Formats: sequence, structure tokens, C-alpha cells
Amino acid sequence: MTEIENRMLSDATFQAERAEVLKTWPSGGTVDFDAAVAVQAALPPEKRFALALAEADAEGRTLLQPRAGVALIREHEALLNGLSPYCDVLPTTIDAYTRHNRYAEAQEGIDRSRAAGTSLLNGFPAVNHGVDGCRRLVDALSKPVQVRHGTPDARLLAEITLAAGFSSFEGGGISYNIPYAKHVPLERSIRHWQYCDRLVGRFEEAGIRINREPFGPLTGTLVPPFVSHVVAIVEGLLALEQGVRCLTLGYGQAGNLAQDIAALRSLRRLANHYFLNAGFTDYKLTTVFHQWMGGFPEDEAQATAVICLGALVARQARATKIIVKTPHEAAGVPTLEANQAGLKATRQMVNMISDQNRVDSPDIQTEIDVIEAEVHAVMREILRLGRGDVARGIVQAFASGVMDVPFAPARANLGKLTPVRDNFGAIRLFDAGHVPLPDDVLAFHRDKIAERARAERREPSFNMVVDDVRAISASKLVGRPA
Amino acid sequence: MTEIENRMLSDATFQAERAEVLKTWPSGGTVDFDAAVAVQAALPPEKRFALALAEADAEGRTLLQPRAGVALIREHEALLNGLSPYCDVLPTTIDAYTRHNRYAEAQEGIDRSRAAGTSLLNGFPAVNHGVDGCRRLVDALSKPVQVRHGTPDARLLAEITLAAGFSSFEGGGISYNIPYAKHVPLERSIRHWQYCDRLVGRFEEAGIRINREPFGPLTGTLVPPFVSHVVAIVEGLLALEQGVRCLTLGYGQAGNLAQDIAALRSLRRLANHYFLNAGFTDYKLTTVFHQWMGGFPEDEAQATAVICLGALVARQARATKIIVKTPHEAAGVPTLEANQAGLKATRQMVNMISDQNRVDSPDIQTEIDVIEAEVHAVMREILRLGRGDVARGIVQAFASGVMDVPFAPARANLGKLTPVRDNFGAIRLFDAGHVPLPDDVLAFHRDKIAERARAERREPSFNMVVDDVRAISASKLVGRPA
Amino acid sequence: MDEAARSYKIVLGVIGADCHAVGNRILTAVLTRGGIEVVNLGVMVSQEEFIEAAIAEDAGAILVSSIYGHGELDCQNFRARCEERGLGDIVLYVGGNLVIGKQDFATVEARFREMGFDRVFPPSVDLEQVIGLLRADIDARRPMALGHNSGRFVVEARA
Amino acid sequence: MDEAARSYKIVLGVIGADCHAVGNRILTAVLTRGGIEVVNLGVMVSQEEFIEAAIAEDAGAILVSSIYGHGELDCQNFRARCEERGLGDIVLYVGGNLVIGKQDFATVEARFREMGFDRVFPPSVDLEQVIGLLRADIDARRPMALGHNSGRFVVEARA
Repeated sequence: MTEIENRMLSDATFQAERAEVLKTWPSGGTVDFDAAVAVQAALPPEKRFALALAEADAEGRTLLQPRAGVALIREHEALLNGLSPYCDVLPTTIDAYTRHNRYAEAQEGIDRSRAAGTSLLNGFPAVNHGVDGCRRLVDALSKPVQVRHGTPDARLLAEITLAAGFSSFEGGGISYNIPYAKHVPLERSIRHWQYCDRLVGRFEEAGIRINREPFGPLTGTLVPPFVSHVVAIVEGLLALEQGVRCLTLGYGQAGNLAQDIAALRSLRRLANHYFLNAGFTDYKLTTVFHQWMGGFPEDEAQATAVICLGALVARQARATKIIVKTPHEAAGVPTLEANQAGLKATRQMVNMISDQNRVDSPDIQTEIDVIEAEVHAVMREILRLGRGDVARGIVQAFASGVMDVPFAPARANLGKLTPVRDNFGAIRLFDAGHVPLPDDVLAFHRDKIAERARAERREPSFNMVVDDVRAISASKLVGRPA
Repeated sequence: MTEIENRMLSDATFQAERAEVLKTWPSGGTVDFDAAVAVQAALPPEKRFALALAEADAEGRTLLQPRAGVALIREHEALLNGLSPYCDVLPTTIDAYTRHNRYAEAQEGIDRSRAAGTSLLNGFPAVNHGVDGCRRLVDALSKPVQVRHGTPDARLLAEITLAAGFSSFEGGGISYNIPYAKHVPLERSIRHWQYCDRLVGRFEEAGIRINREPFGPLTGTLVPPFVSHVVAIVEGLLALEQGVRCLTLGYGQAGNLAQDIAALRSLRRLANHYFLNAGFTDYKLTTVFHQWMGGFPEDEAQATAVICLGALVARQARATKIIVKTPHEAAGVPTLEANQAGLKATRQMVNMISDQNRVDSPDIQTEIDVIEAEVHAVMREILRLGRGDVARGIVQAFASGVMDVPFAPARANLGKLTPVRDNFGAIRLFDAGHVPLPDDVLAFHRDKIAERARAERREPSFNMVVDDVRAISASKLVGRPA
Repeated sequence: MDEAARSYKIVLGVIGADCHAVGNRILTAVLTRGGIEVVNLGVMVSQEEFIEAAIAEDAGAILVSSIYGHGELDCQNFRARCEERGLGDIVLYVGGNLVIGKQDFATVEARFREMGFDRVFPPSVDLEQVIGLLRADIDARRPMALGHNSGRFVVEARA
Repeated sequence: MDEAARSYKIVLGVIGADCHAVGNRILTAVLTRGGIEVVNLGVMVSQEEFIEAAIAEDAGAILVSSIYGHGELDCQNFRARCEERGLGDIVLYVGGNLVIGKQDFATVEARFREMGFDRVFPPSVDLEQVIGLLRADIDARRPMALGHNSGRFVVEARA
């Protein structure tokens, strides 16, 4: 593989690669780009993701989206149509075998699910169902539907689902590698996602706007806002370069209200700053807020409270979209009813907060200042490492620990950065690892953690971090000693 | 009846009245004050309400209290013990017949409940169960228990329950008349509550601290904060005069976060101001926040979201206690499980907010300023009308509409004051009736309502008020036109 | 006699020792807005008060609300009392949280139908729907001379 | 050989195509703190990798995590594979969200016990309790010479 660079794939490169991609599983044989454009062009307005986002953004509304996917088409269709009345845009969560391109195992999962009469897969194996199967699904729905997964190499998945009328595609070369894979080199997943973005870019050039959503929450566990912001911005830049024009950047709830509001506000501002500076002006940017991605309380009433806190802060921060959790979260894949309950609770909270005063405070401003200083420091170093090329830069940044995602499974990630909550529950850096943050920012983190350590009469240690990870499911935000 | 005045009842007056009160139902015959003091003195610390409140206040914790009451002792005991693990202090909600001193009908309800094998009463008929029955209940519990009701003449109820070891008593001569009765003259209910307060004062003098809690939310529907604050302050002054020393003042969630936080913060400050100015210094003041008292959504997930919003704001405002609602709220008296679910969701939310930053904003400060100006204006007029006597003053204030509670059933209430939400959901005055508010405050209300009217392109009218009353159960805070 | 000119007069109140006034105010406002003439007795209304008001006002229906859970106790024999006073045919509605706890509504409805109520509503009922039902039910029970449905059909057929 | 000196070595990993790394890190931290020597294979571990590591490290137990719902597919024949490789007696634990959706835990437990796992845990299990069970179960399966329970009893009785 030649060295990665952030440059639009040439038509020749793309076409040659495409021929190979479509051969990796028999269902690839039925993909045809012109037919795909025709399918997309025939979608009614109420089934276009980009339109739903643009309207919500213009009207200041917040869209709700659940997560859902089962093995068989008819069951998945029934599931989505059962969720549809309670949400604004639909998901299709892809199963874990497909995410790792293990289509044979996915097929076995389909067959065994058919035999068992219940889904044994944790998602919808779209590649195995092929363009026709996926089209049957899209035809049976009345709202826009997005592919949500966790696939380092999603090229075939993108080809098939976009040809079938899915109008939004989640993921990115960093955000679907670092938290979702173990051995995949970062330059390889970024290169594969350049392909996905280029495919979306080609639709854009053909007059079809497909929404792209880098995966915001990463590992979903004590991720400092600047870490996920840098990934979102870099993936945004990579996507824009390939011709993507409709971007939704994400953030996963951290738990502290001031920090969460600051994170979502700064995300939009920072992204616009870097995109405009890179010379892009004709893009549409929206945001997505993920309700708590960490461990949930087992009790459904308590889980609903966690969901409600996320709904409140997402609306206070005016996110364009919320990814909604369910009261069954602690137990894995939820039932239809539990998924509906999560949506109904979220809707009620969003509605009650919708009209209320904009929330502002000195605490929020401080958090914004800190996040912006952190993002600028890391972005500067990424661009320096890449000699101006953000693709090259991010690969080297991860290799050297300049970028470092906590609790990530990927070997491509150093795993030295260690977060911990401060005395008010905001996420700070217990160990910044090799991330080149300014001294005053590091001092801020240190002071905040020292304040908590004094309050708890114990030294900061990895025990504190372990306690924090387990806190929400034990009904607390900060993991205090008993 | 001689004219009401705010003066401690003499021993002779109290004793003569007492002899009459205890004769109004046979169970009164078993009440003995010395025995009652002995019962209270024998309560272990973990069963004393005043102690639980003082400790929570000192440690900055927020106590949770459900509402619960059924007809029969054993069933009620089982209900409270089923709630006990999920709350901090216990309630005993009294049935509606007892509230109107209709003990014969309460007895019929007990008998028919026994026959039906299920409670046909909406609460616990403590007078009919008598001192022995109530003691059996208190003995079977492990946490402090309060009498919660809605009784204009609660003299016998107080005698019996306090003799049995209940250590807190809700209500007041205004707050348990205006929203709870139709024909009871205000001077009569105030006089009857002077008796209740004097009884509590006598316990205090005997070394037994009983907590008294005026009922904050009144009609629970679009009550402007200043209205409930004036009632709370006046009832606090009346109680202090009779020797009460442990007061918990209440406020019912209005829905707008800034207004709710401002209301709870100003309540404590205003009460201290008036109590200290009246010469009282040796009292203990705490606060109680009632989760949404208006109509609830029927759906349990949506209802839980309403509960969670209340839990969040109560904790942000650092209330000493929260009265917790249940996901069954729209359907009336909840099951044990629904009541537990409300408590668990509330606990989770309170815990997640507990450690977080204090919330402050210019909006909150504005609301505090407005509430304080309103309360001072009305209190001035009450004291003027009563020639310095707050009891006389409040009776005349209600008679003339200087004080006016929206949506109240009592004839003693003018019912001219009409509230409506503004464009951000805060409660404003559509019609101030005869309430003597300063011109700048009235202009503030007018402007805020005009802002909403412009946004909705309709004139402010009673239709807007009707829409607001029905809004939360229809999943909104502000009742906008469809 | 055309529909617009007909009067729909009802007696409204919250029964028993129940003092929930808010729903009563809202009901009055919405029904009035819907063209129903409402004689509102407010809260804490006894069966006798309902019946006397219905006689005095010549009302076409009685709407009983109960929010506090004692509905079953308070509504016993309501239809029988109406019959004793010559109001055997009056339209009788009841609505609210009629029993203690969250019970299956169909069961509650059946119990109150058994007690002689023509219609039984949960608190979540759409009030516009109640207005429509009230008009139809009052019309259906009107004496022929005042424009009973069957009579009206003839008139319309002639026009 | 007294308890303190004994070693409790286990192989830990997340099975199949599952890349949930957080719980794996927390488990490692808590078990290590509890005196268990943890050979952590991380996420996306195959049955073969578990078994080979257990042989190479001479581990007393294998702890299999599965969070993503494919546990039933991924754990098929695990005990049989262990037996084939001479690890028939190794302590085999499995825990997490083992199946798709919220199912009755007793049913799930029975299914995985049937598959040959010694203990099955929900995600909410108290990890201190797991440490206690691990020590006991590993001790119970130790060869006599290394201080089997019955052997230890004799030693203690003499002291």
C-alpha cells in the first residue's frame, strides 16, 4: 500500500478498486451505479435523510433516531415500522459479522435465525441480503433510513445499501477502526473509507445528496470531548475531500451538563473553523448527540432516568439529532417495546425543554475554552506531523500517541491517555499520555483532579478510573469510594 | 367565632377546645398528651422526621418521599415497607372522607375494602384506625413517617397521629382550605390550624420536635411562584407563633427550569427574611419540591420523563426533600411497583446531578428578582389589611382578591387571577385580578405574554390558558396551537 | 327544527368529597367553546345536588367527574336515584380516575355501565369526541316533538 | 501449601467478533486487584486463541466475555474443543449479554451450563463475588499434589 494521503481518489483508481470490491461477495455483482442513482432519485422527499436534517436544522428541531437491527428482512421491516411512529429518522444497525466482512458467518447467522424463529444476529446483514433485499426494506418504510455499523472496511456495504436507497451512512476510517477493530492498520481503514466517501461524493455529483455521519462517541467511555472532536473534524475533512457535502458530526454524552453543552456547541464551531480554513464552503453541517454510551443501570426506571438526562442536555445544546437508548440497555439488544419506551421518554423530555431559555453559564464558557484549546493544540500537531496532510498526520498522530482514545481495542491506538472525572463529574485527564496539550490546560486538568482527590481523601489512581466507569450503572455519576 | 388573630392560643383556650375535639369521634377518647410525648420520646433517631431533615440539610443531601395510603392497616404497612428501601422518609396519605371529617363514610370505606379485598379508599383513614392502629403502623416501619392529607379541620387527625408517633404533619389553614374545600370559611380553617400548630408547639415545649410542612403546590396548576410563596410564608409565621420550630416550606414544579430554580432559592431567602423580621430566630427551615402536580401523560415512559425533569431541577435547586410522582400518575393511585419505579428514576437522576456544578444564569436571577418584588408587594398589603396581624390580613386579602389562587375550588378564593405560560414556558399573569403588584412587574408579565402571542400569532385568551393546562399530558410544556 | 338551533344543556360536577377543580374548569371551558350550555356545580357535589340541578335546569345530560378514586363508592345507585326523581331517561356520563389504582379500563367501564351510566371515559379522553357523543346522545333521547332523530329524518326528507 | 502462596492464573478475553474493550479492561483491573493473575487476550478472541493461551500459560480457568449478543453462536462446542486439547477439567466461566434481547436469565444460564460452562454471569454480577468463586473453583480442580481441598483439610487438621 502506498502512503496514505488526503486527496480525492481519481476515477481510474476508484473504478479499478470498485471492480475488486464488488467481487468480494456474490451480492456485489448486482450493484450498478446508474441504477443506484435512479433508485435514490426516485425516493420521495420524506425518505431523504439529508432533507430531514436540513429541515430540522432550519426549524431548530431535534430529530430522534433509535438503533435497531435483526437478521431477517421481514422481521427487520416490522421492527422499523414499529419504531417509525415514535421517531423521525430510522436506523439499520448491521450485525457484527458483516462489520468484519465475515459474510459466511453472517449467512450462517441468517440460516440459524430462520431455523430458531428468532434473530441470533445482533443486526441486519445487509451485504448478504443484497441490493434487492435492502430495496425491499427501504420500500416498506416511510422515513429516511441510515446504515449504522462499525465496519473498518465498509466499501461493499456502502455500495449495496446506497444502491438500495439508504440515504445516510455512519462511520469513518478512524471512528470505525479504533473502537471497533483490533488488528486493522489505521492507514488501511482510512483508505477504505476514502472509497466510501468518494462513492458518496459521486452520488453528490450525480445530484443525490447522501448524509455522512462520522461515529462520534468512539469507545463511549470517559472520552474527553477534544478526543472525539479531533476525530470528527479529521473525518469531516477526509469526507469533504472526497466530495461529501452533507455531514453530521457526533458527540457522546459524558454526563456533566456544562461539559456536554460546551462540547456540542464547540463541535459545530470548531468544525466550521477547520472546514472553512481547508477551503470548503458549500457543505451542510449538523450535529448528533448520543445518549449515554457507557454501562447502564439494570433497572428500567433508573435506565430511563439516564436516557432523560441525555435527552435534556441534547435539547439544551440544540443537537440536530439524538441517538436514543432504551430501558433495556444493560441487557443488550432491546425489544420493540423497550425501544419505543426510550423514544417516548426522550420525546417528552425534548418537548418539555424545547421552548425553554437558552442555557448559558460561566462554567459552560470555561469548558468551551478548554475544549477549543485542546483541539487546536492536537490539530496543529497532526498537521505538522502530516506536513499539511491530515490523513498522513492522523496516522502518525495515533502511532505516536499524539492522538489516543481511552479504552480502545485497536493496536493502532497507544492507550496511554487515561481520563477520570473531576469533583463535579466532568471528564479530565489523569494521564495525558503523549498528547501535546498546552501547559495551562494540563494544569487545569491536574487542579480539577486534585480537587476531587482532596474531597475523597484518596490519591488519584487507576482505581478512581475503574470506579468512574462503573458509576452510572451503580446510580452515580462520579465513582466515589463507599 | 371571634375575629381571627395571629396570637398563641392560651392554655385555657387550647384545653377547652381540646376536650371538644377529642369527642368528635370515639377514637379521640384514647388520646393522652403525656402518653403521646412518651411515645414520641421513645422513637429511635432513624424514625424522627426533624432529624432526617436536619441531617440532609447539613450534608446537602436531598431526601425522597413517595405518596401512599390505603384503607387497611396491614395493607398500608406492607405498602410502606415495600417503598421504604427506595426512599428516605415515608408518607401516609389520608383518604378523602377523613379529610372532610366524614368518619362514618370512611368507616364504610374500611368495611367495604375489607369485603372487597382491595382498598376502595384513596388513603389511610387514620382517625378511624385510632391511636392504637396508627401506633401499630409506626412500630412496623423503620423510617420517619409523615401525615399527608388536605384537611381543613385536622385537629382530631393531628391529635391521633402525633400521639401514635407520626413525626411530621403536612398542611395549613390556607393551603389545606383553598385547594381542598368548597365552603369552609378561611378564618375557620386558619383557626383550626392554629390548634394543630399549637399542639405541635406543645410537643416542642415538651422536648419533642415535630416537623410541620405547609402544603406548597396549592392547586398544582400554573400557580405563579409568588402565590404559593406568600401562602408558605404566612403559614410559616402562623405556625411559628404557635410554637412550631421545625418548618419545611414547599413549592410545586412549574416546568420552566430557570423559574423553578429561582422559586426554590427565593423561597428560602424570603421565608428567612419574614421570619427573622417577625422576631423568630430559633427555628429550623428546610424546603420541599413537589414533582409536577398537574395532569400527567398516560404513557409510563413519558410520565417518567416528567418525573425526571422534576428530579433534576429539584436537585439543581438543592431542595431538602422531593415529593415523588409515579409513572401511573395519569391513572390515579399507583401500584407499589409504579411507586417504586418513580422513586428509582428520581434517585438515579438526583444522584447523577448531585455532584454537578451549581446552576446560575442571568435568567434565574431575573426570575428571583421578579418573585421577590411580587412577594414583598403582596405581603405589604396583607400586613396593611391586617393592621400588622398576618392572620387577619390574609383573610382580608383573600376576601378582596389581594391574594388569589388560580383554579381553586374554595368560595373563599376570588378566582380572578389567571396565569398563562410565556414563550419560554415560565408562568406569567394573564390577569392579575386584584393582586396589588408593582407596575413594572405587571409590565414584565404583559411583555412576556405579548412575546408568546406574537410567536403564536394569536391573541392571549383563556383558550391559551386551557391549552397550557392540557400541555404536559399532551407531551409539551407550552400549549401551542396545533 | 335544525341542529344549530337546538340546545344542548348539561349539568356538570365533581362528585363526592372530591375537590379537584382544574379539570372541572377545563371541561367547562372546552364544552362551552363546543356549543354545549354548561351548568357547572363545581366540586364536591352530591348525587342529590346533581339531580336537583338537572330537574331545575331541564338538562339533557348529567356529566359526573371523579378524579380521586372514590368514584365507585360515590356513584352507587345514581341511575336508581335519577329514576326515582323522574329522570330515568336522562343521559348519564361519568369520567375520570374512577377507581383506586391502574385497572384495565374495559373492566372499569363495564362496572360503571352496569351501574347505569351511558358512557364511561378515562381521563385521557378527547373532549371534542365527548362533545360529539353528547350531542348525539341528547338528540337520541329527546321526546319526538322536540326533534327526535326519526322525526328529523322525515323533515329532512321533505326538504 | 497455604492459600496466600497459591497462584490463581486465568485467561480472559472477549469472544468472537466482539470488540467491547471497556469491560475487559475493568475486569482485568478488578481481578488483578483481587489477587488473580490475568492473562488478558483482549477483544475478538477465537476459541482456539483462548485454548492455546490456557495451555501455554498453564491457566486454571478461562473467562469468556461476550457483550454483543452473539454469545450463543460464538461459544458453541467450547467445552468439547477444550476436551480435545486436554483441558477437559479447566474451569470455564462465561458472562455478559450472552443472547439477543432481554431474556430470562435462568433460561440463558441453563443453556450455557448445558454447553459446558461451569458458571454463567449476567453483566451486573458483583466482581468481588466472581473472584471468590474463581478461587474456590480453581482450588477444587487442582491436582491433589498441588493442594487439593481434601489434602488441605488434612494439613490443617494436623496444625
